[in-house]
Amino acid sequence: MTGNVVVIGGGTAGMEAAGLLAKEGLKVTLIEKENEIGGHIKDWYHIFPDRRNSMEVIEYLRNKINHDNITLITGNTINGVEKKSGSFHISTVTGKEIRADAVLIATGFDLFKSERKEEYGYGIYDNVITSADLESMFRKGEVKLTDGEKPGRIGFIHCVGSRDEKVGNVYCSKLCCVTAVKQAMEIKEQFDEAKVFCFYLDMRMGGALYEELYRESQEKYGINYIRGKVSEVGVTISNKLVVKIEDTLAGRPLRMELDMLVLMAGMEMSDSGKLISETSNLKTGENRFFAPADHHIGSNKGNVKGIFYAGACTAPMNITETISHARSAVIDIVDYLRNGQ
Amino acid sequence: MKKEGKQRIWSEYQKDIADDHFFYVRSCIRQSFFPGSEQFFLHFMRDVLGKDVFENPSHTTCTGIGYHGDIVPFSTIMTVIARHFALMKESGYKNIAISCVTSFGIYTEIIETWKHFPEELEKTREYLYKATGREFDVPENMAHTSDIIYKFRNEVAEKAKNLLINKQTGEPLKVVEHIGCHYSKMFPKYGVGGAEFPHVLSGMVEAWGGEVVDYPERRHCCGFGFRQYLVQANRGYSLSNTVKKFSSMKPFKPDLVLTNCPGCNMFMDKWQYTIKEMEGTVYGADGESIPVLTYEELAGLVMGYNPWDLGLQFHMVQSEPLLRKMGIEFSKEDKYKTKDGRQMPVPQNLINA
Amino acid sequence: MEKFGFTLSKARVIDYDANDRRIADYILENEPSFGLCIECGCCSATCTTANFTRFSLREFNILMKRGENEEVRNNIKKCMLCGKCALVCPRGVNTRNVLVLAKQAFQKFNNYAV
Amino acid sequence: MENYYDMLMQDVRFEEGLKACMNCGVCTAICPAAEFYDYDPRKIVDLVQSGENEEIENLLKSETIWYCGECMSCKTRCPRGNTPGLVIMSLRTLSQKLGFFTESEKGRQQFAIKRTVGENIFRYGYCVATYAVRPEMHLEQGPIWKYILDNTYDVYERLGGQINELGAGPLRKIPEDAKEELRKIFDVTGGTDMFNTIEEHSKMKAAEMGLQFDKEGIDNEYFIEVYTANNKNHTV
Repeated sequence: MTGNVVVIGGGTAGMEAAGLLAKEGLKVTLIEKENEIGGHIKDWYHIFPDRRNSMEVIEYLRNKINHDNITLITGNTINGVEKKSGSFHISTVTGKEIRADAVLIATGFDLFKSERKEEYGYGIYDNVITSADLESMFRKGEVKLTDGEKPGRIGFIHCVGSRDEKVGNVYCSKLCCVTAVKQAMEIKEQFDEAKVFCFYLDMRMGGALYEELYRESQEKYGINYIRGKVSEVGVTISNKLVVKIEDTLAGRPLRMELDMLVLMAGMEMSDSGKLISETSNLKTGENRFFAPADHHIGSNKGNVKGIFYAGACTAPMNITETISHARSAVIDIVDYLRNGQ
Repeated sequence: MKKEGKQRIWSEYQKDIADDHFFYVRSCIRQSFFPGSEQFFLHFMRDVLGKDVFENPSHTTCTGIGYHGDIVPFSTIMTVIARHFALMKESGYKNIAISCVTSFGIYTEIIETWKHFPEELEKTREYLYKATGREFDVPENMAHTSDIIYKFRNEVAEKAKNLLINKQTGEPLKVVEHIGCHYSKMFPKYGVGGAEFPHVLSGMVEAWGGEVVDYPERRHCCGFGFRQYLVQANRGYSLSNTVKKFSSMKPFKPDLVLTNCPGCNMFMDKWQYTIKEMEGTVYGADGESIPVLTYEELAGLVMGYNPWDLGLQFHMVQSEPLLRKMGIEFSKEDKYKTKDGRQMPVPQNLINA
Repeated sequence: MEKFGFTLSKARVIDYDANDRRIADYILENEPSFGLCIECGCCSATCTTANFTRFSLREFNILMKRGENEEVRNNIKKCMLCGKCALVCPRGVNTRNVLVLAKQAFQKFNNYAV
Repeated sequence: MENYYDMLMQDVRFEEGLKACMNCGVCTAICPAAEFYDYDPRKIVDLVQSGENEEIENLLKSETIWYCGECMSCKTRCPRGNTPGLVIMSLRTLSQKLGFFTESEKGRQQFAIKRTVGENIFRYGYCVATYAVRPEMHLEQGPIWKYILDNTYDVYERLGGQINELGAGPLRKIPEDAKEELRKIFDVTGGTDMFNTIEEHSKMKAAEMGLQFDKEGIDNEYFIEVYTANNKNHTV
C-alpha cells in the first residue's frame, strides 16, 4: 500500500495510529507541537485503574513509532490543512509545507485552566493545586504543602471545569472521578495519618475496574466521599483552606478546613485543535471538540473527506479508548486510500 | 496567598465607567442614615474634580426594598426605573450614577431582562407612557457611585492628607471590604473585578495605603435579607449572619470595615451594638468594636476633611480608634455642633466613645 | 436575651471541625463495612420506620459519620433493629450492627444510654 | 384545579431562574438562609421542577418560601445557570396573588412590609425614610438612632440634608406630581392590585384570628401580631 499520511499530534492517539499506518506501508509524517512526544500521559505518574507507571505506556508507544516509514517533526505547530484537487497541503507556523493523501488529527485535549473557577482560588491560595500538579508532585516524590509540611487533611473537588455552564463546559470529562479515586489512594499511601475527602457530584465509574477501584478506596484506604459541589474556598488566618459545600445527602450545609485541595480539572478541546478547526473548516460540536460524522458508526470521520480524527480531540477518552479509537482510525484511513471511501 | 492571581482576575473584569456628565440617583438608606456620604460624593465630583453631576429633584425610590420584600411586582419596578431613564433622557444625560447597591443590582437585572426578553422592554415602554406620558432610552453607561470613586481613586490619593497607615507603627491598616451581594454576584461583568474578588473597594484601599483582609466569610451576606430585617420577628436571621461574618474576620484584627452598600453599612455598624448588648461580644482588637465606614467617608478622611462634617459621629460604632491610628487630628468640641456652631446634646452609650 | 424582640439562631451548618467523631470512628473500627456505603438509599427504601415516620437511615448514617451526635441521639430510637436494611444493601454494609454499635458508643463516650 | 407550574411560567423571573437542576447543592452551601433556617434552596428547586401540583400548592402555603433573604448569592455559582432566588421570588408573588400567603406565619408578614415600606413609597417617595424608622420598632439601631430622630433637623443640616424641603438633596421632599406618577405606575403595572390583594387577605385572616385590624397604619393588633410573632419552629 502506498500513500502519504500526516498525523497531527504526538500523544497516545497519534503515536498508536502512526505506528499502525507505517506498518501498512504508508509514509507517515508525525507532527508534535512540543519538543517531546508523548502528550499528556508523559506528565502523569500512574494511570488508572491498575496504577501502572505511565512510562510503560510511553515506552510501548515509542517502540511503535520506531519505524522507517515515519518522519517525526517535533516543536512545530500546524497552521491549517488545505484540500487541493484530492490531496492535502499542511502548513506549519515555521512555513513548512507538507503534502498528504490523508490527514489524521490527533490533537487531544487541554486541561481546563482551573484559575477560571475563580471561587476555588487556584493561583491565589497556597495549597490549592490541580490533579496535574499532584501528578507531577508524585513523580518528583515531593508531595508537601508550600511551607514544607505534610498535609493532614486533603480534599479533592470533582467536576472542576466539567458539567458547569458557568465556564461553558456542560459535558462530563469522564476521567476525573476515577483519577480522584486513584490520587486519593496514592496520597493516603504516602500519608497514612491523613484524612482524605472527595467532594463529588456523581461517581461516574464507567470504565473497566473503576467501580472496583472506588470500593477499594473505601475499604482499604478509608477515603471519605461527600456528595455536593463545593461552592467556594476561603483561607483562615493560619492558612488553612475552608471549603463550603452542601452535604446534599444529609441535606445540610457543611464547612470543613483542609490543608490541601486538589482540583480535578476537566478536559477541553485543545487550543491547537481549535486553530485547525477554524482554519480548515472542520466542524466542532457543542462541546467544542471535533464533531464526528456519526457518533456510533463514524466517530473517526468528520465533515471533510480524507481528514480523520483519533482520540480525545473528539471527546474525553481514557487511554484504553484512545488506543482503540486510533486503531479504528487506521482502518478508516486505509479504506479511504484504497477505495476512496 | 498570591496577589498576582487576584490581579489576573481583576484584569478580566475591567468595567467601562463614564468620565463625566452623570445623572445621579439617591439611595433610600444612604441618604437617611449617611447623608454626609452622598453629599461628599457630590462635592468631590463637582468641586474637586469639576465634573457635571445632575440630580433631578423629581426622581424617587427605585422601590427596590419593596421589590425584594416581594410587595412590589417586577413590572412595577421596571416601570419606576424606566421613569428614571425618562428623566435622564429629558435632561440630556446618558450616564447614570447610582448611590445604592440594591438599586444598582436592580438596574442591571432589568437591563439584562430587557436584553433577553425584549417583550418586557416593550411592555415597560407602554406602561410608562400610559402612566406618565414619558418615553425613555436605556442609559449608555451605568455605574455605582463606588465605581466612580474607584475610577478616581488615584486622584483621591494625590490629594491625600491621611493615608491608611498606622502612624505609630508605620504598618498599613487592615481593612475588611464588604461589597454587598447585589453589586456583582448577580452579574459579575458589571462589577469592577467581578464577583469572587471584586476590586472596587480593594482598589481604593490599596491606592490609599491600606491592606485588604481576605477572611473566610468575606463573600457572605451582611444579613440584611430584606424581609429578614424589615420584620422584627425575623431579625435573628439578620443578626446571626452578621455575627457569622464578624466571627470570621475577628482573628485578622481589622482596623476598619469599608462598605459598598448603604444597607450593609448600617447593619455592620448597628449589629455590633446589638450583639454587644445581647452577648457582650466585640470583634475589634483591645475590646473595641470595628468602625464601619462608607467609601465616601473613607475618601473624605483620606483627603483630610473634618470627620464630623462627613457624619462619622452618627454611626453607632464611633471612629476615634481609627482616627487615632491614622493620626487624624479632630476636635472633640466640634463633634456635636450644629452647622452654625450651636452645641447639640451629646448622645450617650455609643460604642468606642 | 429577648431585649430586642429576637434571638441569635443556631447554625444548621455541619461544622466538621468542631464535631466529635468518636462514635463514628468506633463503629468504623468494629464494623468496617460502615465505610463502604455509596449512599444509594436502599436501606431507607426498605426501612419500616421510614415508611411511617420521618426517618432516613441513609441520612442518619451520614450525620453519624460527620459527628452530628445530637441528631443521632434524637433519632436513634426510631430504629427497631429489624435488620431488613442489611439484607438489601448492595455493598454488604451490616447496617443493623452499625446501629447496635452506635448505641454502645454513646454509652461509652457520652455515658448516655440511647 | 389550577396548574401552578404553568402559572409560575408566566413570570419571566421563573423562566430565567429555573432551567434544569442537578441537585449539586452549590446554592445551599453558601445560602445565608440555609445556614440559620430549616431551609434548603436545592430542595425547593427540585420540588418545583418536579411539577407536582399538590406539592407546589403546599409550598405556596408554607413557611419555607419566606426564609430566603434574596441576597442572590446562589446565582453566582449555579453550574446550570439557575437562580433559586428568582424561583423563590416568583413563588412568593404567586402565593400572594392566590392569597395563600396568610396560611403561614412568615407569609403573613407581607402585610407588615406593605404597611411600612409599601406606604413609605407613596408617603415619602422612598422605601425607607428617616422619620419612618421608629426607634421603638428598631431598638437594634441603638441610642444613636433615637438621638438622630430627636435632633433630626440639626443633624441633617450639618451633613447637607435638604430635610423635607423641595429641591435637590438628601431627604428632600418629593414633589406631589412625582408621587402621583409613582401611584399611576403602580395602578398601571399591577402594583396597586398587589397591595390590595395583600390588604384583603390580611383583613380576612385578621378576622379569622380574632385580631383587631385597621384600614391603615401600624397601630393595630394584626400588624403587631405579624410583625412580632415567632413560633420558633423555623430553625433546627
